[in-house]
Amino acid sequence: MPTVVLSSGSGALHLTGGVTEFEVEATTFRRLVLELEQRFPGLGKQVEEGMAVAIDGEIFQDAYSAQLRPGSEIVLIPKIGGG
Amino acid sequence: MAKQYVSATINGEQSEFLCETQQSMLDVLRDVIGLTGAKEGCGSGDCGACSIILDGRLVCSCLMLGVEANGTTITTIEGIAQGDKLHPIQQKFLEHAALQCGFCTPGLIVATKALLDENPNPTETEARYWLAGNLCRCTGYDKVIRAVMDAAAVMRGEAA
Amino acid sequence: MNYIDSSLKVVGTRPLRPDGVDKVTGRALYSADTRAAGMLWGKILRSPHAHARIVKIDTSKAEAMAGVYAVCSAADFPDIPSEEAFVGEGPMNFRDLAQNVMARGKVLYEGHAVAAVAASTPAVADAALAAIEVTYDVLPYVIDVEDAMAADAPVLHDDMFTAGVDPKPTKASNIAKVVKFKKGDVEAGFAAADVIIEDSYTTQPVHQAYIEPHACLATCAADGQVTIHASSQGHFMIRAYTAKLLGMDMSNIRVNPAEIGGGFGGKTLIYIEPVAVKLSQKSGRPVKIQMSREDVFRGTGPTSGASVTVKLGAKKDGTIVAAQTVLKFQAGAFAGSPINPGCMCGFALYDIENIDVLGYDVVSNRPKVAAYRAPGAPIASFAVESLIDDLASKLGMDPLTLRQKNMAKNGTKTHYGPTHQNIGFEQVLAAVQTHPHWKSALPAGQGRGLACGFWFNIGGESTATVHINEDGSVTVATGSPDIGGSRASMGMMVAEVLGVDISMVKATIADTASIGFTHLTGGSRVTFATGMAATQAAEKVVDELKKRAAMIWEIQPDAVEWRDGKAFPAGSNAGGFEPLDLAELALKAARTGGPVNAEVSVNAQGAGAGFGAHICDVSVDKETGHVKIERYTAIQDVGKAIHPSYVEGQIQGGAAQGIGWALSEEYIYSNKGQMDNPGFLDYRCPVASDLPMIEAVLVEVPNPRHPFGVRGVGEVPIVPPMAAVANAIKGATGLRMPDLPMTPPKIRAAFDAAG
Amino acid sequence: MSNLSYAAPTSVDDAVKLLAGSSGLAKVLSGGTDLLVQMRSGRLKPDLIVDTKKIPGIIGIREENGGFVIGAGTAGAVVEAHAGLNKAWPGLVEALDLIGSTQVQGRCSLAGNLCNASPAADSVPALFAAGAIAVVVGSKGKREVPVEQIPTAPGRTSLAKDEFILEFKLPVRPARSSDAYLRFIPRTEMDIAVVGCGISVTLNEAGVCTAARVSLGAVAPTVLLLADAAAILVGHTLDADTLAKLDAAAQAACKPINDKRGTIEYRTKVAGVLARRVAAIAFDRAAGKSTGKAH
Repeated sequence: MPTVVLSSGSGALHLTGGVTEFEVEATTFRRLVLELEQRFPGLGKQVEEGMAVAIDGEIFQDAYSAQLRPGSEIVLIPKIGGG
Repeated sequence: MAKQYVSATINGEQSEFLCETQQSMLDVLRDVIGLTGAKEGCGSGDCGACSIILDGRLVCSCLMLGVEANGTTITTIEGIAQGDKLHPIQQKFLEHAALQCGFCTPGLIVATKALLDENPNPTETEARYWLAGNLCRCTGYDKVIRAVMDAAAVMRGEAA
Repeated sequence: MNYIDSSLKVVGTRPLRPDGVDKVTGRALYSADTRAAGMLWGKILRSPHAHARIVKIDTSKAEAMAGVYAVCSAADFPDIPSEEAFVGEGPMNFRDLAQNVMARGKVLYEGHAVAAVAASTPAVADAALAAIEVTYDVLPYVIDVEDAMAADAPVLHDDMFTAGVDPKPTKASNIAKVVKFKKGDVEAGFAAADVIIEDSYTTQPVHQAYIEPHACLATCAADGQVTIHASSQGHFMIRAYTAKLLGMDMSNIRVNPAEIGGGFGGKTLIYIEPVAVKLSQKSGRPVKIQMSREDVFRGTGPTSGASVTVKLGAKKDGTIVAAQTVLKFQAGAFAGSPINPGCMCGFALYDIENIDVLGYDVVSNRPKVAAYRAPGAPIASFAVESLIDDLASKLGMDPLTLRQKNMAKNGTKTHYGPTHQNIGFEQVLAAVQTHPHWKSALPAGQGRGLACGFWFNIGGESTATVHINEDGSVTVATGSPDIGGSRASMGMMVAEVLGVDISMVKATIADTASIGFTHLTGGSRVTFATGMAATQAAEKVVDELKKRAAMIWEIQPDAVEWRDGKAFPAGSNAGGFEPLDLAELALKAARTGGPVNAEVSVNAQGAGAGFGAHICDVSVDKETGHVKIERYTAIQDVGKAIHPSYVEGQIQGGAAQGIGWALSEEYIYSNKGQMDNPGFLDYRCPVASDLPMIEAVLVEVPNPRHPFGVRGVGEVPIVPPMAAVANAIKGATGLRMPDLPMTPPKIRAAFDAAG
Repeated sequence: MSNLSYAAPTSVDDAVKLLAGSSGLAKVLSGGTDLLVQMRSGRLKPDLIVDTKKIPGIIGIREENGGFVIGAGTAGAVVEAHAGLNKAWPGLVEALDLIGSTQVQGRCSLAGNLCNASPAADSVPALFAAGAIAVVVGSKGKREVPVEQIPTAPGRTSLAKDEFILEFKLPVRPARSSDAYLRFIPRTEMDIAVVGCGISVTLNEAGVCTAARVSLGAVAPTVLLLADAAAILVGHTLDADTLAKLDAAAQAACKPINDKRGTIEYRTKVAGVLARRVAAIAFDRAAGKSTGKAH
């Protein structure tokens, strides 16, 4: 199962009751979002609309197409722009 | 206030136009004559984007009234190339990638033309001080100065 | 397909840019360079007050003036509800954007737009603005970030309650948000440290200071369809925001991308377009709005100023075991400073076990901040890289060695979560070590500084089309405005894939009605993301060309090979046909199935992070405090340089802007809360004589997620300069200058204080 | 709406009549590099602009009775290119070379720089140090006025409404005389002086100063001519003691303000620094030891 880490600076810790790391059964990002929403209401929506995700160190602004592997490190972080 | 009649030689052609007294030469070039190569970056003589050559001298067209142009000879960026043949300065700016956004480029090229007309063999320091009135925010001036020095060498017949 | 290890013929060379001749002859059309028949001149009235309630706006006298065709104020625009979105280059609330474009109820900074007119000439428009009577109830104001955080500070928004604190506050404040990042146990880390060092820093807001002021020309037709000609970092952004702010359908707005005269992040927002459209709707005439330089300084940009503290703990051997920072960022009048990336970037360069970061997003009576190259990172890195230099002194270590000992590598887990992959920081520092500048003896009286920087880089949505024209020449169109030579890099990638000379390929920018959605030119994403779309479109074209050749030869498409711009039979079994080039295939295109084109849209992911290191030598005039940059070298991992000249140019330009940030650029306020230096005379960008040549060294550690290995390059180079210059000043004088800009009066005062 | 009139008279009489007859605000235009900025910003709303550049003699440089006469409207760049002035008055030339950009120097004039009456004008301390005389013309005829009597306050001059400057006279230069000008700015170019200093000296054969004029800009409401500081130089070579006294005298004369360009403390200190540096350059030049540019 991939491990999901909620970045301490994600601004979403209130949705998980402060839990920052958990395992989620999912092989696609879309499934992951649904699982997150079910487990922590509001988190799935926040991930979809306001957060980026780093999968094994690579940052995705939108990760629907990303495949998750068992043992993948999935970090939910604030979105990033640029100049 | 009636508009003022002005007659000047602009890029080798006799031009006649009417302008309001308070219009700057930059306003006249851009809005009356339609030569939009000179740019307004500040309107106060601090950026050089509106540079033109007036009777052989480099000036900011934003610091000159249109009516003052009467009887003068003016070169703008549009008058630097010979037809479709680029001036060596223009060619070197391209070759050295001395422009990124390109907005300050017309002013820099006109200023460089005035520099090399007066001093065909400037040192890097002389070129930097001469061009200090032309702000460029993209390039850090490195490639601009290289283009200027290379163009000078070409114009002196020293390089390809 | 991946070309990273292929032998390349076009990519990596330095051809002339396709838009170059227009730009050196003055023909290129920027936003203010177009006009329309019957055009009116729009002008915007701006608040003289830093903070005031708008009691009344009386436009009757202006409306009655001859030559005035329309007047508008907030009452003419929809009252947009609060709606958070991450659009453009950062978090955005559409209500804030609307109120920034036209003040509603209150003005929140000097320069805030309150009304606008459209008139027959600029002079009439000026007179009309002067005839608008605005009654203000002037309120107390606050400019500085620390002052704005004080309990008794004047509050800008009475519905702003600090987010990110538990429990949710009940009292409104200027602190929009608190963010925290933690890794490990920072207390334990400091307890285990042999050396602890701490300092406080301030930075001032600096403006992107693109030389082209914002301008646009809006035309509203009788059927409600709107055309906007404007320069920006994203014409789709203009369309989306204008539609939102005016309550229009996007399909009724078409935005033509003018050439853009610089942006650096500052043109990722709108300021004037909805106003021009509204004036055009009301007058029935095309309306052009051109900002003055003063308007640009007072009403747009800049990036945040900040107050920062940093604390580091290290072992005697130089291992940094604990790092802590508090960052207070000015957001300007509306929430949304780049506090998140600020919190993430400073320590992202180092492998540190215990990290604690606390950030504040704080509003005050200044213009709303906009993105500026690597938003937030330069502020954090100025503080962190200054303190690391002091730590090296304290440990008696070489500053490069200390950084190498602690540098982030592949597999380093960052304090914000992800683990670094495919990064090239190690290679960058190795390049510093072997560079002649670093190895050279320091001339007498000079100081040398080293500092490093990091930026994530981004990908995102891009569209590109590749057309094989009837004569076999090639056109590539994208939705990305060309801010610094991207037409050249798009054309080069397409030429490489097609196997043709770059002279055969011309790149253009298509308007919002003519190509698929494309996100902003910003965050150094165009060569990466739009380049990916262009590469894939070219590959689709190659596939199609092979099919056409197969049809002509009556063989299977997989029996056709494409190389050097020609179709060949793949081996002798395929048949003995003469190769067909692009011109021959184009000539037969009608008979083989019609025009050969491809359009590809991507949402590119996996933008590789960038790292850079800058070396700076300075001399300091101890009597006047004047600093001269004697030598400057900027080394950066760029992944793969498509057109090295323009990659170098990004690095040189970013370094120059950073030097300005370090030494001379700042917003100066009067005692009335008004900006005292809204022009290039006293807002001091570096001029040509202030700088030496800036040597850009390209390190190429390919990004495996891009077909050519590209990483974004435009953000990183503004991150290191402030600390590089500060560290060089320290080397030359022994003085640590913690407050930007490091102006001559500050340096002279520091000398005097040091005795 | 603006009702701005423009005239380019071709004689002094016509220009004076236009100025005298104007019912509103009349401004003399020579280079325009200050005037146009002030008009654009709305700080100045003239009703009449009298462009003096067509008046015979107002542009150009001539030698007269061993001294130089510079037309009031002569562009800075023309002065900078004049070999004779470079030799006799290098400080004045370098002061003009520091005004704004190359572009601005293509237009700006000594008269404009003086009559704009900014305490920070670069050419003005050099003109004061040179002891230049302004030839003022007006309805009552011609009068010769020492330049230090022209500016009276920021933006104000002693000229009457119908007066303008036709030309400047620079005195005959005794042997072993020279001058220098330095200003301090945060960048290397394009800034307004934080402090400016002009010094003109004459030395005897032993290198002892026999005459001096010292002037400071941007440290008081008008450019200052420092009699005390000049007196310190006269009778001395530039030894350490004299330099220290000069530094102190320059600092003592300062009555600056805090503004966006500098603080009181900083301006005062730098005034002393510049006075020492400028004196050293002027002495070297007067002694024939150096002819190069000071910046």
